Amino acid sequence: MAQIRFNNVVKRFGDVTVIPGFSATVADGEFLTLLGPSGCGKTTMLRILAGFEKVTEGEVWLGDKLVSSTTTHVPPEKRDIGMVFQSYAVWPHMNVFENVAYPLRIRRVPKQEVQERVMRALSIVHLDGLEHRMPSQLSGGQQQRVALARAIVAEPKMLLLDEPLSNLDAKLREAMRFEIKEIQRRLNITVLYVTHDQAEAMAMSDRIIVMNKGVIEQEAPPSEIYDRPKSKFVADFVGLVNFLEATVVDRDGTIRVGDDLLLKVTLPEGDHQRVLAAIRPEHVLIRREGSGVGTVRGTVKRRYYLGDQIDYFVQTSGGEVRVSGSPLEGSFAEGDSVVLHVQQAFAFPL
Amino acid sequence: MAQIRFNNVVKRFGDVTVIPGFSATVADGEFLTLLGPSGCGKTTMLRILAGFEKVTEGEVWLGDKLVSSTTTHVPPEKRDIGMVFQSYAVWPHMNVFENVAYPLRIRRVPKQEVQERVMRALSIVHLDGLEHRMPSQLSGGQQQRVALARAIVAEPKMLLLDEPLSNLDAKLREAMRFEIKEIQRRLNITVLYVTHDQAEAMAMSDRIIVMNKGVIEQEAPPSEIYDRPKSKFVADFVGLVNFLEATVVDRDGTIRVGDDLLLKVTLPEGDHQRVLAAIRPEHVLIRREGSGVGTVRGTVKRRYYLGDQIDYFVQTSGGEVRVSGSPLEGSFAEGDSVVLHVQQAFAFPL
Amino acid sequence: MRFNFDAKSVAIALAVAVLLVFGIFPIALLVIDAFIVDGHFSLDNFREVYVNKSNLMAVWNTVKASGLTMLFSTAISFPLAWLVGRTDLPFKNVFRTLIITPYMIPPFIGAFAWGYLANPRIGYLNQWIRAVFPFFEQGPINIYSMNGMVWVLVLFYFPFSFLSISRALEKMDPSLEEAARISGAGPLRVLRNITIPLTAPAIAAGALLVFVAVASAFGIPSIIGGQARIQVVTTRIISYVYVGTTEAMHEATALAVVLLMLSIAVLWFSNWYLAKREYFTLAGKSTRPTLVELGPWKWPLVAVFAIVCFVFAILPIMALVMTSLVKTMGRGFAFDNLTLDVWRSVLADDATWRTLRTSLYSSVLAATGGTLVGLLIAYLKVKTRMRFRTIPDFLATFTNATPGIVLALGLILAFSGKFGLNLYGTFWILVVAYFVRHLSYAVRQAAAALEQVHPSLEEAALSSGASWLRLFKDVTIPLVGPSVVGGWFLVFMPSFYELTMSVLLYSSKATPAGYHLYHLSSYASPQSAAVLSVLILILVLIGNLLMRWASRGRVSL
Amino acid sequence: GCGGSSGSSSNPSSGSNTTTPPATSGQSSGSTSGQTQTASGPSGSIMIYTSIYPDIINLVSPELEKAFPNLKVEWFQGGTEQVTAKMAAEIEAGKIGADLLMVADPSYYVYLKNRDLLMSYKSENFDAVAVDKDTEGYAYTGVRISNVVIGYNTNLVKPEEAPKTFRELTDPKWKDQVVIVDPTLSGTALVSTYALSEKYGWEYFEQLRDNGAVIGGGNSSTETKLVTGEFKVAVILEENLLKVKDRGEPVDIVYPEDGVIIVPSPIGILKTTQNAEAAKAVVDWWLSPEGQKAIVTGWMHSVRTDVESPKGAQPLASFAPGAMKVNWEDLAARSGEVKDKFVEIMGTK
Ligand SMILES: Nc1ncnc2c1ncn2[C@@H]1O[C@H](COP(=O)(O)OP(=O)(O)OP(=O)(O)O)[C@@H](O)[C@H]1O
Ligand SMILES: Nc1ncnc2c1ncn2[C@@H]1O[C@H](COP(=O)(O)OP(=O)(O)OP(=O)(O)O)[C@@H](O)[C@H]1O
Ligand SMILES: [Fe+3]
Ligand SMILES: [Mg+2]
Ligand SMILES: [Mg+2]
Repeated sequence: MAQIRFNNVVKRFGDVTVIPGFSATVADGEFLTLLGPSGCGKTTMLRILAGFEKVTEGEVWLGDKLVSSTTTHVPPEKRDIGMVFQSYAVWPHMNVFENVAYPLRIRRVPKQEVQERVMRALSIVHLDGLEHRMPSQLSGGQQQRVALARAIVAEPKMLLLDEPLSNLDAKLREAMRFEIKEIQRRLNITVLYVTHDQAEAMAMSDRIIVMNKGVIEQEAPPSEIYDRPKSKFVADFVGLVNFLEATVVDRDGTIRVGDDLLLKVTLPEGDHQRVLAAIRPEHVLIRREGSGVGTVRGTVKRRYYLGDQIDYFVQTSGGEVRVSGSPLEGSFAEGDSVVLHVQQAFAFPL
Repeated sequence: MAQIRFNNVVKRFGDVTVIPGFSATVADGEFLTLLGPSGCGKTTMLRILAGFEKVTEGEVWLGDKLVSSTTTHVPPEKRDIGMVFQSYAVWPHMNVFENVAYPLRIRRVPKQEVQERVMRALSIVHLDGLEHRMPSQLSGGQQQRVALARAIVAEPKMLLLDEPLSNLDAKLREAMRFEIKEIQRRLNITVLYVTHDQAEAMAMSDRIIVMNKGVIEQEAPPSEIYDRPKSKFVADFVGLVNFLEATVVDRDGTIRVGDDLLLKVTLPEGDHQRVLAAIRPEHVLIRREGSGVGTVRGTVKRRYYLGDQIDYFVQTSGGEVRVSGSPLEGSFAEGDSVVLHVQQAFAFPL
Repeated sequence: MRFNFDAKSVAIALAVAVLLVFGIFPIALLVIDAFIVDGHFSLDNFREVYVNKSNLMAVWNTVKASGLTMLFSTAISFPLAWLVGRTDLPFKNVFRTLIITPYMIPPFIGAFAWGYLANPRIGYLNQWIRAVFPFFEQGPINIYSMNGMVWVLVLFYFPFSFLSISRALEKMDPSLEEAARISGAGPLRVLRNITIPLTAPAIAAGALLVFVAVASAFGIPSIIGGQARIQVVTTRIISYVYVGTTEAMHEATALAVVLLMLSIAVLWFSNWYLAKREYFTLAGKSTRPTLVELGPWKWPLVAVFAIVCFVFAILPIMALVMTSLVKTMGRGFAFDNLTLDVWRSVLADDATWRTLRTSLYSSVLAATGGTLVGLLIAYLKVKTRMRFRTIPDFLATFTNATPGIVLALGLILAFSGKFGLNLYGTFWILVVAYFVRHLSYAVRQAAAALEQVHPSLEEAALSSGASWLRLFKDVTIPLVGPSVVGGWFLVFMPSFYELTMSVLLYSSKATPAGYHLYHLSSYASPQSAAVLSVLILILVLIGNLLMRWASRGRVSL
Repeated sequence: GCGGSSGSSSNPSSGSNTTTPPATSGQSSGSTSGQTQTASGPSGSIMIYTSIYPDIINLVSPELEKAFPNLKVEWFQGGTEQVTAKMAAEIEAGKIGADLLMVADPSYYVYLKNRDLLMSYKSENFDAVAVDKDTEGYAYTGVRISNVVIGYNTNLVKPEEAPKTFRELTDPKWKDQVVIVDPTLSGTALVSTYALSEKYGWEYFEQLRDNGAVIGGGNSSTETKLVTGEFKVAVILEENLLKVKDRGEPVDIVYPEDGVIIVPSPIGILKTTQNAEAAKAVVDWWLSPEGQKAIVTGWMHSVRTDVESPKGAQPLASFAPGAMKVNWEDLAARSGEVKDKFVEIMGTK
C-alpha cells in the first residue's frame, strides 16, 4: 500500500517557516507532480516524506501506517522508497555499476539477478557501456541518469523524483519520461514528482499540486490546472498568460480591456467593478483582419522565432499582449498592424 | 576583445577521446549556444575555453592571444570570464552575499560599490533578502541563482554558462533569460551557453552549434538550424520530427510516404531511390477533411494534452505521425479518423 | 612544457625546498655517513645492526606495537568521531575536547601516570579493584606488558585518527548517506558501505600517523616497555646513540633506516588503496546538514562517552594531580600527607615561565610553518597533476619516522655552520626541529581534507578571477579549515612539550619547557614534572577556550 | 656553534701563564679571590657541557661569577648520554661547542683521549685528587664520585632483612622485588652492569632476570619505583637515595659487601677550546675545596679527602677499599657489546 497522506504538515528551520501547513492525499499508484516556484518547499516535502526531515507539526501516513509525526519517525530505509536527489548524490567511491546495484545488494538479490537488473536499468537510462566508469568521469547528465537508474532498479513501492531530468536534453528527457511512466504503470507504484518543466508535468501527471511558499494553491488534474486555474498565481505559474486590467461591462460576464477588446469570461465571485483578464498566448489567433467580440487591433512590437512557434508581443489599447503564432500561418514582422482574436480568457479579482 | 577561436581542438581523457576535433569561431559580442546530447562534450568544451582542462591537441585563441595549446596555457584567472558551473560550485563556507561579492573583491572594487553591485545582481536573480543565508539553507534553484549572480556580477568579457537555468521554474527561467540577454546586449560580451532547453537556445542565440560525440554537426543561426537542418541528427535533436521512409517519385523533389502521402522536398545530393522524409509535428495541420499533395488520411491512436497544445499520434499508411494541434482548433478523440496536411518536410539519405 | 613562474608553483616549490633543506638534508647527511666506514662505502654498519638478534626482535616488537595501536586507535576513533561529528549527542563539544586531552600531556609523563594507576602492585586502579574484589592478590591490571603498552600508546596517539575522522565526517555531504538510507540500508549498513569508505582518506591518514608516530616514539616504550622487557627499535637506537661515539651514531642511523622503510611501506600501501577511488564528498551543491538523531540511545551513549572520557583523560590527569599533591611519595595519597608545596615551587620558579614562553613561541612558529608547508605539500599531492607529486609527502613521512634523537643529531650536523647555515645553539634550531619532526601531521590532515573537496569549488574561484594565492586563501584553506586547525594542534602540542630533541638542542638562550620537564623529572622530582604537565594542559585548554571565544566557535578543537 | 667559544677570541688574559686558583682558603666561599683577581682573571666566555644536576649549577653559578667576574660561564646540561650524543654529532660536524666537559662516565674520557680530543692539563689541585685520574697524559681527572649501591624501601623491608650484597639479589627472597637501572639509558648503570658482569659473569644477570628483577628505566624513574613501594629493593645511585631520603621518603642505603661500584666522574678540557686559560681556571676551581663542596651538596662524594662526605652517606674511605674494580679502557672499548648482551638477556622473558 502506498497511499500517502499529509496531515497538516508544518516545517520550520529555526525561525524560517518553510511549510506553514500542508495537507494532501496521494492515491496508491498515482502520479502526482509538485509544481511551484524555486524555493517554495518542494524538496522539503519530498524529504519529509522520505523521512530525512522530521515534521515540526502534523502527520504523514503511508497507507494505514503513521510514519512521521512529532513523536513517531519511521526511518527512511523502512519506507521502501526510490529517490532521485536534486543533487544526484551519486557515490563518488563506487563505479556506475556499483552505484546502481546498491539497492539490490541491500535487498540481497542474487548476484546473477543483480547483474541482469542493473544492466537493464542502465539501458533504460541509456548508459549502456559506461558501467565501469567512476562518477567523476561522467558528464552531468550521465550522473543524473545514474541517480535515476539507482532509484528505479529495486522497483520500490514509491518513487520520489526531485527534478530527475533537469540536466538531460529534450530527446533523452522524453525517452526518460516514457520509461518512468512505463515503470509506474507496470508496477502500479506511487510517484511523487518535482519538475520545473511544465510539459513534463502536464504529460505525465495524474494530478498536479501547485505550491506557493509552502502552501497548496491548487490540486487538480493537469487539464484543470491549465484550463481552470483557481488563482491568478496558478494561471501565471502554469503556462504563459497575459494579465490585463478590465472593466466589468455586464454581470453576465462581459468585460472590456482597454478601449475596444470585449471578452466573455466567468466572473470571479464577489461584486467587482474591475477585474484582471488573463489571456493565454495560445488562446489568441493573430490575423491581419477581423472584428467583433474578442478582437482587438494592435501593432507587433517584438517577434521571437522559437522554431516550432513564433512569439509576438503586440501592443493594444489594453496593454501589451503576448501571442504564439504557428510558423505555418504566415509570419508578421515587427511594426505590422494586426488583429488579435482572443478565443478564451479567465478573469480574476484585481 | 573576446573573439574566440577553436583550432582543431582535441581532448582525450586517458583512452577516451571526448573531442576528436573541434574548430569554430565565436565573434566578439556573439551569443553562441552549444546544443547536443548528454555526454557529447559541451561541458568539456567550456572547461577548455575557461582553462580548466588542457587541450590534448589544437589551439584556443582569445582575440589575438593564444591561450591554450599543447605548449601554452593561460591560467583561468587571467581569462576574464564569468562562469556558471553545471554543478553550481557555490562555496559552502560563504553566505550568499560573500559568494556573489567574491569576483568583485578579487577585482578590488571599493566596498560601497561591492555592496551595491552585489545587491543589484541578487535582485536580478530574484534573491533579494536571502543574502545572509548559507548555501546549505537554500533550495537547489536558489543555489543555482547564486551561481548565476556570481558569474555576472563582475561583468566579465566572456560568460560561460553551463545549463545555468536547469533547476529553475519556467517563469523564473524566462525572467533570467531576459536578464542574461540584457546584460549581454548592454555590455556587448561574448556568451557561450549550454542548454538542453530548445526554446531557450532558439530565443537567445545568435548562433547555435549542434554537437554530437564531440563533433560539430551544424553551426548556424537558430532558424537555419531548425528549418534547414543539415543532417538527420540535427533535425532529430533540435525540435521534434517524424521520420518516415519514402520513395523518390520524381527527381524534381516529389517523394511518396506509404501509399498515398506525396511530398515536395529538396532531395539530398546523390542518386537515391529511397529517402527518409522528416516532418515536424508543428508543420502538420490536423483536420477532418482534405486531399491532394501533402495530405494523408489516418486514425488518432493516442492523444496527449499539454495545456498550450495537444499532441496526437496518428497512424497513417506510411507509419505513425506525431502532430501538434492547437487547443483552439477543436479537439480530436482517440480513434477519430482525420486528414493530415503536411505543410513542409525535409528529406535525408536513408 | 613551458615552466610557469606562477604563484602556485613557486609556493609549492618553496614548501618543498623548506622540507628538503630542513628535513631531508640533515637525515641524508646521517644516512650517507652510515654507509661510510673508514672513508669507504660499506654496508658494515647495516650488517652489524641487522644481524643483531635483539635488534630484529625490536623490529618485530615495533611492528607489532605500532600495528596494534593503529588498529585499536582507528577502531576507537571512528565511533567516537561519528558520535561527535554526525549525531545530536549532547555535550559533544565538551566531549570532543576532553577526549583528546591525553594528547596534551607529554607521553612520557602520561606513561608515568599510567604506571601510578596500573602497576600491578600499588597502582591506584589495582588497589581500588582489590579493595572491591579481595580475591586478587596482585594486579589484576599489569600496565607493564605488551597489552599495557599498547593501551597507553592508543590513549596518546588515537587523537590523530580521531581528529581527522571527525573533521571528515562533519564535512561530508549528508545526501550521500541519505541516498543509501533510501536504498534500504539501515544506519549500520550505511556506515559500512558509504560513510566508512568515503572517509577512507581520513581513516588512512589517522592510521598512518598513529603507526609512524608510535614506531618512532620513545617515551612510552622506554618507560613501559623497559619494565615489560619489550625492546623496540627506538629504544635500541637510543642505546646506540648513548654509547656516545661517532660509530655508534652511524649504527643508530642504520637502525633508524628500518623505521623509514616501515613508514614508506605503510604510506605506499595507503596511497595505493586510496588511489583506486574518488572521495569528493564536499561538492558544489550544498545540502542541508542533517544530524543523526540518537533517540532513546542518546543518554546511554552520553554515559558511555563520559566513561570513555573519564578513563582516557580524567584518570591519568587525576593520577598526576594526586601525585603532585603528596608530601612524600612513599606514603602515598593520604590526607595527612598532602601539600601544595610542589605546586607552589613550580609556579614560583622563574624557569617554569621562561621555558613555557620559549616553548610557546617556538611551537607556535613550528606549528604555523608546519601547517602552511604541510598544506602546500598535501595540495601538491592531492590537487595537482604534477609529476612526482607524491614524493614530498613521502619525504615528510621520513622526517616523521625518524626518531627525535636521530633527527636532532642530523640537525646538529647540518646546521652548525659546516654547510653555511648556522642555527645550532639558537632559538631557531628548536623551531626547525619541531617543524621537521611533526610536519607530516599537518600534511596528512590536510591531504585527507583536500581529498574531499570537489575541484569545481576551486575552479569557480579561478573563473572569478582569483589568483591562485587568493583562491588558496579564500576557498581552499577555509574549506579544509577545521582539519587545518586540527593539524596545527597536532603539530603544536608535541612541539610544546617536546623533550628528546630539546634536550640536545636547547641552549641557555632558548630553553624550552620540554627541557624543564626533563630536568624536573630526572633531577628534581616526578611530582614537579607532574605539576608542570598539568600546568601545560590547563594553559592549552584555556588557549582553546579563548580561541573558540574569539572566533565565535569557528576555530577550536 | 653553540656559543661556547664565540667570545673567546678577544681574550685579554691569554698571555698570562700563571693562574692563581680563585679560592685557596677552602673555608669561605670565594671571598678573598674576588678582591685579588678581579682585574687579571680569565675573561671572555666558556661553555661547559655537563651532567651534574641543575641544582648544583644554580648553586655554583654565583660562586663562579664571583671568582671570575670577567668570565661568562655558560652551561649545557643534560644526562651523560645526551651530552655525549651531542658531542658525537658535534665532532662529526667538526664543531665542538664545549670548552669543558664534566660527564659521569669515565670511559668516555678514555674514548676522547684516544681520539686526541682532550687537552693535557695538570691542575694545581691534581695531586689532591684521590681517585682515578689520567696520571700519564693529564687529559682528565676525577671531579666527583657517584656510587652504585643498593637501596631499599624502609616501609617494606626491615634494616636487618635488607640485602647485604649484590649477589644476594638473585636469592628467591627477593623474587620480583628488585628494580635496576637500564644501562642503555644511564652511563653509571653501564658501569655497574660491566662491573657486575665482570665479577659474577653474565649468569648473574640471567639469574636476576629469572628472579623477576625488572628494569626501571633511568635512575630517576627507578628511584620513584623504589620510593612508592612498587619495588622493595633497587640497584641505584647512592646520590639518588641520599636526596630522597633527605626529603623524608622511606628509603635507606646498603653499601654492598661484595663491593660498591665507584664511578669517579671526570672533568676535562677539549683541545678545540678557544679559551684554554679560562677552562683551566675553572678546572682548578672545581677541584678546589670550594668546588668540591658544591659537589657534596649535590649528594655526591668529593674526590678530595679533605672534604666531607655528603649528609647521610658513609665516608668513601669506608667502602673504597672493597669497591669493585673497573677497567675503564676495557669498558670504553666494549660498551656497545655490554649493552647488547644486557639487552639480549633482560629483553627476553
Ligand atoms: N536550514 C534552512 N534555514 C532556513 N531556510 C531554509 C533552510 N533550508 C531550506 N530553507 C528554505 O526553505 C525553502 C524551501 O526549500 P526547498 O529546497 O524545499 O525548495 P524547492 O521548492 O525544492 O526549490 P527548488 O525548486 O529551487 O529546488 C527555501 O526557500 C529555502 O531557502
Ligand atoms: N575523466 C574522464 N574519463 C573518461 N571519460 C570522461 C571523463 N570525463 C568526462 N568524460 C566523458 O566525456 C564526455 C563529455 O563530457 P561532458 O561533461 O563534456 O558532457 P556534456 O556534453 O556536458 O554532457 P551533459 O549534458 O550530460 O552535461 C562524456 O561522455 C563523459 O562520460
Ligand atoms: Fe647518568
Ligand atoms: Mg528543490
Ligand atoms: Mg555538461
